[in-house]
Amino acid sequence: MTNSIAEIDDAGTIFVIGSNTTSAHPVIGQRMRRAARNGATIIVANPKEIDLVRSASYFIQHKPGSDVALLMGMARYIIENDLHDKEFIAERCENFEAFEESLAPFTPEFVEEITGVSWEEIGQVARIYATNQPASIFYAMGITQHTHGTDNVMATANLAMLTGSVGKPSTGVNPLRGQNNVQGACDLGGLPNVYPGYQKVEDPAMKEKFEKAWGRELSGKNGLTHTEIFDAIHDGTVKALYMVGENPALTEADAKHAQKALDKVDFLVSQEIFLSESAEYADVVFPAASFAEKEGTFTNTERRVQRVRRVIPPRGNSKPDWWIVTQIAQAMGEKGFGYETPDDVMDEINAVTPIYGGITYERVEEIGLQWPCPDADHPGTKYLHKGEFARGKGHFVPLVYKPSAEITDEEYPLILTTDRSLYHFHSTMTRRDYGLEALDSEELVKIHPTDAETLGVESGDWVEVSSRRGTVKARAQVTEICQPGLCSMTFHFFESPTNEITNPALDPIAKIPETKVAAVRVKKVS
Amino acid sequence: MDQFTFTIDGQTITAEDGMSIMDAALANDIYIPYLCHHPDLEPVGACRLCGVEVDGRPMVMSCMTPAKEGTDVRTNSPAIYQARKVAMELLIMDHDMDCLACEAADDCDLLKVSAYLGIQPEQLEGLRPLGRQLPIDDSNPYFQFDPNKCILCGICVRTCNEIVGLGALGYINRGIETVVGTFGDKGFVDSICESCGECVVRCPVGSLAPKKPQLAAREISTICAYCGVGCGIHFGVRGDEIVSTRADRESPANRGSLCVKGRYGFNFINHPDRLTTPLIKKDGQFVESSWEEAITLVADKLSNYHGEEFAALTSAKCTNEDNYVVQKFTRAVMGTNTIDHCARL
Amino acid sequence: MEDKKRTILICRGTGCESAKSPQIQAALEEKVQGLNVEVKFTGCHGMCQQGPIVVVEPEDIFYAHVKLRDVPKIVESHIKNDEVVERLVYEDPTTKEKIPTYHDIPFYKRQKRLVLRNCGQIDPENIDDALARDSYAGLGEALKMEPVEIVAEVKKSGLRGRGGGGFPTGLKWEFTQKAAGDVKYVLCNADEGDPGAFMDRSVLEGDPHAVLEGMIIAGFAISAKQGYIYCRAEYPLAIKRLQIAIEQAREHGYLGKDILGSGFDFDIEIFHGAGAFVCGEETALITSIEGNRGMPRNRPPYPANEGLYGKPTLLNNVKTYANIPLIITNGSGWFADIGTENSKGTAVFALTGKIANSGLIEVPMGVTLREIIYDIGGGILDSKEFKAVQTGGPSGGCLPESFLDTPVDYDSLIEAGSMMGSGGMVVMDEDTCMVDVARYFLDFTEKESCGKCVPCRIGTKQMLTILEDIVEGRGKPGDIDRLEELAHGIKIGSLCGLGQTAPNPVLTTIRYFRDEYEAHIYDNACPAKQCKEFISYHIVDSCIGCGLCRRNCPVDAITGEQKELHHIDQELCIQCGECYEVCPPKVFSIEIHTGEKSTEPEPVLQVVTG
Amino acid sequence: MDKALETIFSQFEGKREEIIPILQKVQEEYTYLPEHLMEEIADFTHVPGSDIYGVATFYAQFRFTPTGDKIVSVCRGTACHVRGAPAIYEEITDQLGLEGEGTTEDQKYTVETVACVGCCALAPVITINEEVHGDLTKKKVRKLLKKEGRKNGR
Repeated sequence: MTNSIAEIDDAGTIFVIGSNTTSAHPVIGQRMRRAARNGATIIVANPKEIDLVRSASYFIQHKPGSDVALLMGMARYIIENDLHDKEFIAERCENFEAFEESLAPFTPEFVEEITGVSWEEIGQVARIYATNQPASIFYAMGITQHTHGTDNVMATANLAMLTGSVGKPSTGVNPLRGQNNVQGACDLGGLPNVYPGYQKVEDPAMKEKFEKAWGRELSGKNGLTHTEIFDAIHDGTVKALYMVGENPALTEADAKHAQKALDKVDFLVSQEIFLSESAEYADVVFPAASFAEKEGTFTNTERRVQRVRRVIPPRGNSKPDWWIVTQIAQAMGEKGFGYETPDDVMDEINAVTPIYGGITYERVEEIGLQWPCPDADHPGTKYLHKGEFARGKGHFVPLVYKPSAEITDEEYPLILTTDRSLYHFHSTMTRRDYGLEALDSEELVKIHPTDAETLGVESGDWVEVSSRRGTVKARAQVTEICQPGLCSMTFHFFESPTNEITNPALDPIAKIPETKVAAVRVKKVS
Repeated sequence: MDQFTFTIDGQTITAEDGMSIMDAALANDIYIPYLCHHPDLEPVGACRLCGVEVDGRPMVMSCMTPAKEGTDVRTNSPAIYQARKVAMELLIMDHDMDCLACEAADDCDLLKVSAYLGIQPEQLEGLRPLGRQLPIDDSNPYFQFDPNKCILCGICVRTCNEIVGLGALGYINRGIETVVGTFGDKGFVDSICESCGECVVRCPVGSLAPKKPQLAAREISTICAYCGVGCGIHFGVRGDEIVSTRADRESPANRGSLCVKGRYGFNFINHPDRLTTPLIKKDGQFVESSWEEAITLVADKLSNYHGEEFAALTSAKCTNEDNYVVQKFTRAVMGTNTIDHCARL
Repeated sequence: MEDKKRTILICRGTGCESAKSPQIQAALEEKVQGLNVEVKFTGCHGMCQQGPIVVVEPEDIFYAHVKLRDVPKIVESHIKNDEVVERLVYEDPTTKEKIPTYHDIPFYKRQKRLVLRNCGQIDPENIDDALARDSYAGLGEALKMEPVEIVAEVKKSGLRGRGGGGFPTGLKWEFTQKAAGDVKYVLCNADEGDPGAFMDRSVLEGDPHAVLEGMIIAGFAISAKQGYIYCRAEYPLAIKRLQIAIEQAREHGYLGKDILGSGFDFDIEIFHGAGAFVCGEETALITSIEGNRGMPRNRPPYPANEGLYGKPTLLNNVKTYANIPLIITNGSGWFADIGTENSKGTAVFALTGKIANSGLIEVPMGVTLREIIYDIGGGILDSKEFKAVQTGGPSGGCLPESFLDTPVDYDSLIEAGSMMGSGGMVVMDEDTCMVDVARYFLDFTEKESCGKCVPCRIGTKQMLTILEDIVEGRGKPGDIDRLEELAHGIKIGSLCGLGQTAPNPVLTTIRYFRDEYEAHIYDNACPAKQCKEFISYHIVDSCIGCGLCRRNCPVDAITGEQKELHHIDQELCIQCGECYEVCPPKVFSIEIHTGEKSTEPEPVLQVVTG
Repeated sequence: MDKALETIFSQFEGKREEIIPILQKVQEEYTYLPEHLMEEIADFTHVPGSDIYGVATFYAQFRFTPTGDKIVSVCRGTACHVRGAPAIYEEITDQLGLEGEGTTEDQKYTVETVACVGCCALAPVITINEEVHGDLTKKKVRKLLKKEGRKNGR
């Protein structure tokens, strides 16, 4: 997030696109609803009528995969009606002219056609977003999990810069990060192209810096991404896979493909708290301590590094993940893995990661610190791009509309999209809580009444949902939450492994699979 | 913020602009009895217990009345005592007083106020018990709602509106028939209730109460491990087990709020399926092993792979320190940048 | 005399309409075709018991109980031949004297009709009729005044709120006028919920323009642009006539933009109450208009500063507004001359209960209860003994005979433990059980309590339960003290007027009729012979053995041969009173006894084991 | 959405203060407030369903089950009470075979009590579908119901 969670309270407009906030980020969802009660205007853009719509003043139910058209349409309306922040654009941004030119194809007719939303409605929300300041954008996987996910993100950034809604309190472009520490995993180099602190592996200077720090020669070549790893197993490049708490057999798009890879790889190690679907394939499984059984830090979606503490001793003989890897490294005769406590690890992080430079256990004892925090005296950063963008000038990106990789046809006439239940988080933990399981115990295929009627399906009926990649079975829930032509499933239930049918087609830049749009057919089964 | 002084029961106290008489009293450790007041919520002045005398004017609701410079506030007078006593006696006669079996017994505001007023059992003689036999809603796996213990302070209703912003709860009917309930008076799980438990936490009596006893021996603070909001949680521990949760009010991420997963979904930690010892697959079957054996095995095996042959998936569930170590291992030991995690899923 | 232009006025208040006055009007209209007669209908005359009422002018002849079949007679004899139809003229229920002319009827003679000035005189659905009697003249004058002058006039008049509380109206206007804010509202409380009261309904049905005019003047005085009338949905006729009046007032430029060329804009909407007595309380009424459960709010802030939608709001009762045009037209001095030192003007009462002349009356403040009950009301029905008079509805109290000479004004009634209220006055006779009356009122307030605050919600229920126990034979020593203690706690503790006054009926009945409570608790007796638990029916020697009671007894408790003395089996009798009702009046052989049942020790606490 | 409901909504903007008028119109149309319609009203006004339900259950006017063909409202005003309304109420429920307020099994009558219809001079009073009947005795009630019954084909 460019801005902080607390800034939601003072927002004039909260534009939520591609995020089912009250299910996936419930406490932020609460905060938005509370802001709405206190006068903020919520705009929801989502192909589904999510719960947050109840608190929203405006609801845009656009077609799945039409986000770029919607956002570019809004941008066009804003410029045509002279609602853009010309001063901000002139002083702080670049490439506006090229961007403006790229709006030409996004005529009202074209946008209406692609999004299925009237120009009048789009204009209405565009006007609110542009004028009812401060305005902030929130998005999540509904924006990113597309073959044009990067374009979607750029489109939100364009919109924010266009109205000067960035670099100020209660504005910004705020991706809501999914996992508790997905931010930290990215920050600390859990990515194939960057060292900790987003220092590029292909930058020789960085390579040199880390070679010096770690005392080893390093590869200067980007590694493979998540999805590419499984392809590389299939083509024989990758022979050994080390998994820390991941469950690709259930959560990877086109999960069958991943399962086969796990089966094929020479040597598979898993560190897990439960014997997950993926761990079943492993040669060695290490029992990991859960979050409540170890010390460390998490970094939340607002870049706040917070202290995690050992509440209870590890169950049985389980151990913290850092300890296990450290032991292996030591057994392999490596130096530089002499950590005795996570605090030791943090010391090293401080030394090599500028954005974490001043974040010590001592300083995050109470309420944490938001990076960038380069040194021990820096107070942390509430919101980014204040006064100047991190890269200097805000760069407008001209965009074109690209359809989703899979479109419906006679054989697969419906679009399947995925979402999350409030009561589950992925699968391994929540499915093993008696209460969460009681509150939500099975997959439900949400489908619009008109489609249900055509298919002769009623709520509670068993249906088969098939895509070009496979078939899953689940019960149907007939609901107007979905728009006609759209059905929706979660992916929490191994009994109905939704990701066996989702589309693994990738965004060319971010390499994110298009789990939000797959062409499917639904059939009632007895 | 401007400060000023006024007196409560003759004692001069300092207050800040915008404080109610009640806020100022509580901030100065002066107790005024109340049941419907909650510091997080808008005051409603419904329980009528916090009435005070201001400059001789009786029954001014201290929860709703701004403190004013130079005023003389009395928290007790015969008329006020009489009003409070009657209100309290009425509440007791309308309440299921099965205190020993009540979840809230250790922290019940009804008992607290009753003790403050010195209500004695013989005082209640002659009053008619009005207790109703309304069905208990135990549809939610984590908590139950017993309307027979409800005192209609409205804290739950206001919490669901003002804190959660949801409005799953409201008042149904009128007068003595009034009950707290969901749309159509259905069970909690059949309503839009999100089971976040914010109302349960704030219920001053045992009406909305967790199903499992929650008294902890000590508390330790940490961060929730579910989504990216990163809510601060105080876990209550008894022996080696987590028995309760409490939201961190100081945490900027959640400011005292939690969702259903964060508040209640910690039972996986003690689940019998937890892996407790290293496993090595032999002949297609997992066999328990010692740490030493497993570590040695993996170290040996991994020595055979280098560079492109190795890949690591780290975890967005693990700590920063875990992730740092895993990526360092991948890059420095295994000689490859092929490390990723589910950031994109 | 043939050419003499006559007007026939047919009352079409709710009471008379229920007795088919619209059909009578239609029949009259048909019959008088070609004659020099105008037939028109009016609102309520206030003597609904006598309805349908037909008045012929200019002779001022008052026909009562007119039936459809009487129409030809009236036309033939009165209109065509100048002969008053003796049979139909009003007959005094006490003296049985025939009184043909309207203004000689004692019921009206003693009254001073200001608020009710046009009720029964004008066609409420025709603004021209109202204009002919100077409606909107006050508005015309007010618009020439400065708003502060208007408020000063209202203040000087001494008018106090007619909703019951008696707060000085001028002061309320001044507060609202002075309150900061661009947007202000004028509200009219027409949620007349007091059981046994219909003053507001009659004014709204009979002279809606008076209320509108008062509201418009108020709007001008406090700089409001919008008014709302909160009228209970149980008054469909009042709502209909108000709606018509509003539309006609708009057409005539008394409502809407630039009223009478003054540049002042004001409009009025009707809000239909949905059936909650508590919405008569000002803050509850406001929350109700805002679309909420009608639960009162704590005051302060008062509506004058923070009312509807948080804006300064002036809220007055129907009758308060109806007084305003008169004050403006005739001056505050004229108004202040009427009534007593601290209660100016008139009081409107719905005089009902065990009274000979039920109806709507208006008297100058300060007349005594005795004058109202005996001189206007004609005394107690069926020559029974007077026992009590109840004013102020569920918030008021019951006053015994010793208070009959109390002057009717705000302060005297409060002093006596009752209150003016909005105008219900219910007369009770010897057959009324005062404990049951207290129980009745508590039953009402308990059902109408909004449930927000503890003392009112649970307190009314607790008191009601004790009262029910007393009237049903489960009273216990100490109950009276307990009731008094509860009553005081509830009075001081409750949030709004409903709870603060709910114990009044109990307190006054205990204060003035304590012996009746004691008789129930200690002697197993109901002195009024009303409470079933304490009475038994007996057949006395005068029985002629007609068998009527035997045949009507629902439980076959009566035995006896034809023409012989009958007998009631007390074991079987359920005290339904059917025998008492059917026994021919001249025989009158059924007696009711009370206090004869043996006192059984009551099991206070039962411990069940096993 | 229901056509009739759509017509009702078309007369409003969906503001909070319109809730009571909307509920009144809906009840006028459907004789009571079906649950699914209250949900629609909640969506229309952007007010939580529990709030709509709370408002509806607060006011005596609103019903949650369909009414009989005739609604008999017995006035429980003071004047009516002291002039025998309880006996009238008992007679009516007895005659219609009801335990108290409610609707007869054949759906012909709904009996309810009202606070005061404001016809105190005619006490005791009942209304049958808004038509006022005053000065009642038990006997008159029996006659009245017989007459209504004939009209009703009962």
